[in-house]
Amino acid sequence: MLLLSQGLRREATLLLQDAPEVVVQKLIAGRHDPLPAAWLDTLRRIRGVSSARGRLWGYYYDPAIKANYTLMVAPERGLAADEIVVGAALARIRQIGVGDYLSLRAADGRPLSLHIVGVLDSASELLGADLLLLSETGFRQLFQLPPEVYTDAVLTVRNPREASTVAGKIALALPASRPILRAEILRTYDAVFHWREGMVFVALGSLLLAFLILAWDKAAGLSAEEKREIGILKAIGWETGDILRMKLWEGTLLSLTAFLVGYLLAWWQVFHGGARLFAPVLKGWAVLYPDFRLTPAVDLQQILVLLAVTVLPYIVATLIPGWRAAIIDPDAAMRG
Amino acid sequence: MLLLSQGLRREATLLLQDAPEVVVQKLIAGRHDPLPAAWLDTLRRIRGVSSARGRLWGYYYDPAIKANYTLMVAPERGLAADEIVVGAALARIRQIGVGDYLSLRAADGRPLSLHIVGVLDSASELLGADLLLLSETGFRQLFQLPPEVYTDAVLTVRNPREASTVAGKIALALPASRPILRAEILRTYDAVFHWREGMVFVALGSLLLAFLILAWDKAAGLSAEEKREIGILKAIGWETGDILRMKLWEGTLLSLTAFLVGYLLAWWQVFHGGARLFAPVLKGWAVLYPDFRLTPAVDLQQILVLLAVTVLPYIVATLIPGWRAAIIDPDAAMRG
Amino acid sequence: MIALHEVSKVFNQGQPNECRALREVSLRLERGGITVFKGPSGSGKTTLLTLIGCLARPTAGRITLDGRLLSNLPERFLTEVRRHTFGFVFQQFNLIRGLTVLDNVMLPAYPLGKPHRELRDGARALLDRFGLGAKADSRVEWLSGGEAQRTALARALINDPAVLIADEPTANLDSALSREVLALLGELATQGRTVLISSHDPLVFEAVQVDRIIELHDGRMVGDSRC
Amino acid sequence: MIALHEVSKVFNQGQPNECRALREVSLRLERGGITVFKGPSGSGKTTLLTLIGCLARPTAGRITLDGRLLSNLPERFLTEVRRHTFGFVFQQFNLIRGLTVLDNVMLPAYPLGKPHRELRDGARALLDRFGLGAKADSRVEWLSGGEAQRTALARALINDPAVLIADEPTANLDSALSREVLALLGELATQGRTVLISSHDPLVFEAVQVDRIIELHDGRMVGDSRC
Ligand SMILES: Nc1ncnc2c1ncn2[C@@H]1O[C@H](COP(=O)(O)OP(=O)(O)OP(=O)(O)O)[C@@H](O)[C@H]1O
Ligand SMILES: Nc1ncnc2c1ncn2[C@@H]1O[C@H](COP(=O)(O)OP(=O)(O)OP(=O)(O)O)[C@@H](O)[C@H]1O
Ligand SMILES: [Mg+2]
Ligand SMILES: [Mg+2]
Repeated sequence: MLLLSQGLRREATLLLQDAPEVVVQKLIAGRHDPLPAAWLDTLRRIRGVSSARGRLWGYYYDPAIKANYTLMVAPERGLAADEIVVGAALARIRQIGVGDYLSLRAADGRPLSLHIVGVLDSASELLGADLLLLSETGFRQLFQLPPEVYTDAVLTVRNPREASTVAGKIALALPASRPILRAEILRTYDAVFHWREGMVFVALGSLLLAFLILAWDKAAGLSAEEKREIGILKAIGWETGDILRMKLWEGTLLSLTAFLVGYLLAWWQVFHGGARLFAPVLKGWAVLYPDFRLTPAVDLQQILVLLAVTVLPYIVATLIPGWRAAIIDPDAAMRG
Repeated sequence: MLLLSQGLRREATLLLQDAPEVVVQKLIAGRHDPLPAAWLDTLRRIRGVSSARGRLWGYYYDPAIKANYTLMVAPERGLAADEIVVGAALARIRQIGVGDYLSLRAADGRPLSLHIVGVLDSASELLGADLLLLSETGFRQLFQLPPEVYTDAVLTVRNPREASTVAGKIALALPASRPILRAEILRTYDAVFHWREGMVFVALGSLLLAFLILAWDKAAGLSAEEKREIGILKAIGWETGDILRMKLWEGTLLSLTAFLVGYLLAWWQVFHGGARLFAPVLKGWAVLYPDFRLTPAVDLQQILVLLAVTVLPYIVATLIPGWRAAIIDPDAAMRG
Repeated sequence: MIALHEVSKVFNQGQPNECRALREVSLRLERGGITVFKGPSGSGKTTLLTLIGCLARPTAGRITLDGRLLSNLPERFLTEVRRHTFGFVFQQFNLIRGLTVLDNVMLPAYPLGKPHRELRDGARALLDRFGLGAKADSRVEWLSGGEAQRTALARALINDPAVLIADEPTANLDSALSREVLALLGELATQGRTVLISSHDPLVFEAVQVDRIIELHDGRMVGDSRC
Repeated sequence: MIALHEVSKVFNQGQPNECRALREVSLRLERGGITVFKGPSGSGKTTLLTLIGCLARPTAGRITLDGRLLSNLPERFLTEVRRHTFGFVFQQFNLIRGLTVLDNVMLPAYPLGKPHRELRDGARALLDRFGLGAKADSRVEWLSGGEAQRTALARALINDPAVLIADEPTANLDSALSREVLALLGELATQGRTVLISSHDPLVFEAVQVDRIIELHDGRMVGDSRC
């Protein structure tokens, strides 16, 4: 769970860095709807907007591997109508590479054969793994999208600090639109990719909370027995420092072991078990966008962060009461 | 958290009872899109389908109370174009009743004045609270929806057991469609209402897990001191039953207190604090569909269920090791 | 009344640190009178008393109480016997920390469901008798060694047991208090109760109240003299 | 060497259950020799020994060690003094459960960082001396009363302290073992170490090795005789 979330969070932050200042979606009955090209002109005419560009992106469900691809039109790559660039994980799972053809089923049921002209860097991040870049023509062909609509529009704003004013003007000019500011993008997970992270985040939060409660409980409940032991140790000449050192070792050993076991389990679970444990829960949106098999990505920094949030508090939690007990009079501790 | 989820879960179950056997949505680029009326004919022609009906429903964001209404067309109520029926909570918060007018802003920006001809039963459930029923004409006017599209289609199937076969046929006949079986509806939270519950469910699961870990830890870690005490009690003539009775009282008192405190906190939190604690997390989709203030609904059954899932395991968790310790030889326990 | 037939107790049987604490001890203890078990440290006095008091089961041999075989009675009945027949004073006292002296003394009587006031008065009377009246509401971890020992004695007597088993009941008491305790035990014995004590205190096994002295050595009975 | 000046100890001061365990005790203890504290149960022997051993601080009065005032030294220095000057045998032994006899004996020496092998050999030698060689690897909760007491003695001696403080070190020992322990203590005293013991055992304070007997009663010093 932690692993999963950790990866996705990093993605989101990266994503945000080069996110556009304002994204405009069209809503119909509260739902995201293709945005007519005419809107782009309306948007460009709004004072403060320096440019407006329509974007095309969506999801394609591949029954062969029971997974969803994220499709994006990448005009800057200058792809021909039947050319595509695929993510590393996608290439690996479908066992295809540059030069091969990938056959997708268009929205009218006809097969569409696409020529792979590139594979995205394998070091590219989790979310890039299931990416499929294609040309605008290809996208419209695949999804039978009329030429005058876009998925959404991205605006650049002359003065970034006026973005929210601009958003207000847009909402006024186009009542059916929903302008999303860059700051809101991270919170609207639906905006560019899955909103999966939100869920993971809550779960992560609960787990962390639970973990803290556990550590606190362990710590606060320094039993009478332990207190007595500390008193005895002090009485036979141990220093507060010696006792703390012992507790530290104890705590470190215990939590490191627990951490390693947990990490390995999680790793196995997420990457090899395909998150089978959480499957029933994930099913909810798996029907919409079936989950992708995540690529194993063990990186040192992530481990360090995980260590910091799990092992450290535990150690501190064991130390504090030990210290509290160690500084009291040996006599009091022994009798208490 | 528990409270929130508990309410929503019940809703979902109720909802499922009279859910249609198959719901068909149109997907475009992996996203829900209005469904053309022509599809209904196609659907009706599929063997095994006994009827197909287009549904219209969606969300309306009311800036006045910063909340989302769920709008549904209810043909069976025979409402006129400017007549609506509203949920109890909605009526209370907007301080309107039968005979009043509710003014909504249509998708083209013009205000639309609607006459309230009914208020849904206040005893109706959480999800009904933000409901707004209206006529088809009203709906199309409000959202500027062309007359030949629907939100989705509901089918009745001649033989419910063949629903999945029918779904297969639909996918074949309409490649851009997504048929959803009744069994899948609970899992696709997005289908009829919010998918919020999924999230809550995961969080609830984590919390429950954490709670179990805690209880288990408390239980397994029956300290040496406690074991010794039980041994002494046995040695001075207490029966296993006496010891268990004492432990039971102890456990019951402890967990009941914890439960009451927790419940009151949760109640206050969800209903009066407007779930402020979870606000940052909920924000994610609050931008899409801002959260509705939940109506305080303290019902006995819910409390009992909550009691069962929290207090009972705790008590059992304290009893088992106590029992294990109580049945061993007093001598062994006293020395160990 | 209590009879031991070739009773042995082996700890950690089969392991390298196996310890034969008792070796084929046979013994008949009559109703009434004070019997003292003496012997060097580690000779098995405590072990023998725990076996008699139904706190542990022998590895081999039979123990009968009034003709009833105890050694293979189910745990439920043993509790029954412990509660109604025996009062036990442990060598390390085994008071329950965190409770007051009074609560500790009343503890064995709680499951019997006597009226609380009556119980408390009984306990206070016992404590007064041992000179602990002033300490009744202190927590037991604050007691001095001798005070704890007397508290343990009072606890063993609260249920008015037919057999009092006291493991070195005077180890932490000064001579004056030891004599007082012995006098009290003698009184109990004359009331028909059976008193079994272990001791290495000459003051105890030279006391006039003592009826019988059994000597243990290395788990074996090596002496049995009546005074 | 150790001097007490009008030392008092009051427990639970100001509360209804206030207990004056020591009242203005003044005392000079010279280096070397065996000093026995005697007195009835609850007279304050243990309290006095804990104060001398720096395990607790007096409520009033001053305690000096070799002229250095101990009573208001910060905790850090007290630990230092405890470690290097005193060896303590507790009335209730205070062994650490779950560890073996050997580990318990070696415990006070761990923070000194001596080589482990040397330490273990020293501990084994001490245990052998007390007749506990066979029990070295048993867990302490399995020990008989006398065995535990001897283990506590061995633990107090492992760091070869200048002052040995033993609270009723023979309470759970039979006469033969008591005499042995006394002989050992006498040996230590002749080596120039100071031995302070509390006892109510006539065998102890009538022993030839004892140099001085101090009598306590109700927290007051009531007698001080040199033999
Ligand atoms: N649970 C146990 N596991 C292993 N050995 C044990 C256990 N209990 C007692 N022993 C051993 O059995 C022997 C007899 O113990 P016991 O306590 O009966 O001696 P004792 O006669 O009471 O001695 P003391 O006078 O020192 O109290 C001792 O050597 C002790 O170490
Ligand atoms: N922490 C404490 N809180 C309250 N009272 C205490 C505390 N410690 C000791 N006392 C009391 O102080 C008095 C003296 O206790 P101390 O242990 O010094 O007696 P002692 O002379 O060692 O007696 P004994 O021979 O029975 O061991 C006792 O009445 C005891 O109850
Ligand atoms: Mg014994
Ligand atoms: Mg004492």
